[in-house]
Amino acid sequence: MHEVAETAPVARIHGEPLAVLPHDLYIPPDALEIFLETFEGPLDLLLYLIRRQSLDVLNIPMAELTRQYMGYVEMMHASQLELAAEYLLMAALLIEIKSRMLLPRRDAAVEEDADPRAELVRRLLEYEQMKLAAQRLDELPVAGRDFALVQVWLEQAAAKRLPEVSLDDLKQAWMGVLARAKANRHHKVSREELSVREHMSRILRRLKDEHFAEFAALFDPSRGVPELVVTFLALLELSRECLITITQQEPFASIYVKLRHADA
Amino acid sequence: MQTPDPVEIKRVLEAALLANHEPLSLAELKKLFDFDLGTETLRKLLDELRLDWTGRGVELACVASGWRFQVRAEYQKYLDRLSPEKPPRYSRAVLETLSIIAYKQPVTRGDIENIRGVAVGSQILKSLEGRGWIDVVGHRDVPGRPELFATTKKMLDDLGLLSLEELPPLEQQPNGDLLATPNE
Amino acid sequence: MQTPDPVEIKRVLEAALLANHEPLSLAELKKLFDFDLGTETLRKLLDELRLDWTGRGVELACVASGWRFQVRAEYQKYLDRLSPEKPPRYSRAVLETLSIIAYKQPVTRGDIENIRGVAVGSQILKSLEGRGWIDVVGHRDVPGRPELFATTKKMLDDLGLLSLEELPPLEQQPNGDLLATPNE
Repeated sequence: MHEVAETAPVARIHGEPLAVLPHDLYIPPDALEIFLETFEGPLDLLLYLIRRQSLDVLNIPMAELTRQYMGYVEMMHASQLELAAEYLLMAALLIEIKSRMLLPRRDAAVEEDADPRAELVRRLLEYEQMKLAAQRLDELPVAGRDFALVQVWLEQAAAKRLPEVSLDDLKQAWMGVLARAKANRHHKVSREELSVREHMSRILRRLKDEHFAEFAALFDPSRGVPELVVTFLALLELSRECLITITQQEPFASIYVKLRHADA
Repeated sequence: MQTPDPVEIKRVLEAALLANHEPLSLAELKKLFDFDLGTETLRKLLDELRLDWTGRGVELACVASGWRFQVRAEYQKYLDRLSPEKPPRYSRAVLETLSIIAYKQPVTRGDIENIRGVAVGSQILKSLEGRGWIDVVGHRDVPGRPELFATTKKMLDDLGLLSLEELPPLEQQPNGDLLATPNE
Repeated sequence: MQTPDPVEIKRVLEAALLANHEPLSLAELKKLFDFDLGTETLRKLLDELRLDWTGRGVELACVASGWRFQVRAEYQKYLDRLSPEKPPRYSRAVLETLSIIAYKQPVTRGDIENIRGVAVGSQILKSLEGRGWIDVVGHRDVPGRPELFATTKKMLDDLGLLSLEELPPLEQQPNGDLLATPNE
């Protein structure tokens, strides 16, 4: 899709080459996705178009704005970006306003109130105000991030009362870890994986005491099939991570599991 | 401590505030003493204590839920060398949601979506709730009885603010063509 | 801080020690500065700082693993009047370490450091071990034979869980729309 040579058309819409980019659209096609991801929605995109060209928010040239907006929407469509319904809804609204402005006005007296752009302008200004407020808010120093809090050692209280940890604390901490590790995109911890991890620890604990165990003895059939499967997966994972060795002297002989380092 | 000696009271206040991560309210600080320390005296002593600490790496600050010691921003850069990891910044989606709740509270999710012009993922609200920065303060009496969100004292504390009035004032993008701000 | 001014160095030391609950070693304290602070100078400044704090509710103490500020025993009785409703909290470092062990067990200290991107103080692992929440379940068969940590039954008990499966699952993109992702 993005394999566009220097001389090729700038984009293709429904397979047809698009020779001319929408007016004032200086975005290289490869950067389009990144560019569009920087917008928080149609209002944000409209504000960008208006502010970049110093258009008057209170007297928006609807034809021009609609044309530019539609240019972006078509580009998104052409690049098969997932186009949120909000963008299409806004396109419909812009076209509606534009067409209403083309209609002859019968009553000059209500002209002020009847400006079809009024509601859009109100929304744009309100959103812009909140967008700026969010930027100011982000500039405020945050406790724990931009400045540390003070907590000196308190002997008895620390011994008397241990810190409490909630499940949510644990989850938030883990999410913080992932965010920093930038592994968030692909990282999943499912229930199945957790129960495998739990069994891995259980088997290691047991082998630590007994040094080795018979393969079959690590399974507890009374706890049902899922438990057997999870135990088996845990053994495979332990073996893959080189934590245990699984040995069998000859076919059909007993299989033994022992800790990897017990060899030493 | 039969005869309340102001110097000794300040020592106790200082020790208590240094030992606590969370801000301590005036009511909590009074509990430190087995005699009745008047609010006026307490305020006066806290102000003195704040002055005692000027010009140091740590300052005594007054935030929404009370008083706390915190590292002065200029000294944080040294401390960052010890633990370089920092909590991540919030995305624009989260920040915009937070500011709409902060400035327009109480608001429903629908109100937020109207202003932002896009859907608001429940993840966003959950993460702000999980942090203790917003909570549900009621329900709007319309069909579906949607939850009304507001910001908490903890949010003000974490941003080092005394009240909502200390939030950055709302502004409109400067624009030469704009002679008047039509709304609000 | 090109020209190391002893007063300013002491301010930085004081701020760092006040902001850290756990003791800081001389090696850690040196990391606060971008110039080489000699051990002798550091010791001298810490001794001065200790003297500066005599006669107050909090004292600078030298314990096995380093230096820390602590509430003087005589002031404990005042603070005890406060403590009941304020349980202490683990630091982010401890919580993150615990969550990594919980979700990725069995893991070595090296694994935890790789995931967190910073060194994990042995204090952290000791405090979790001391509480009986984690233990060593084996050693990885690589040079150095590092210990493998896992969470214990006691940790599940204390958190009111029957098994690890009851931990909050993170099946969807955990941070999809929260952090650093511009759009929902």
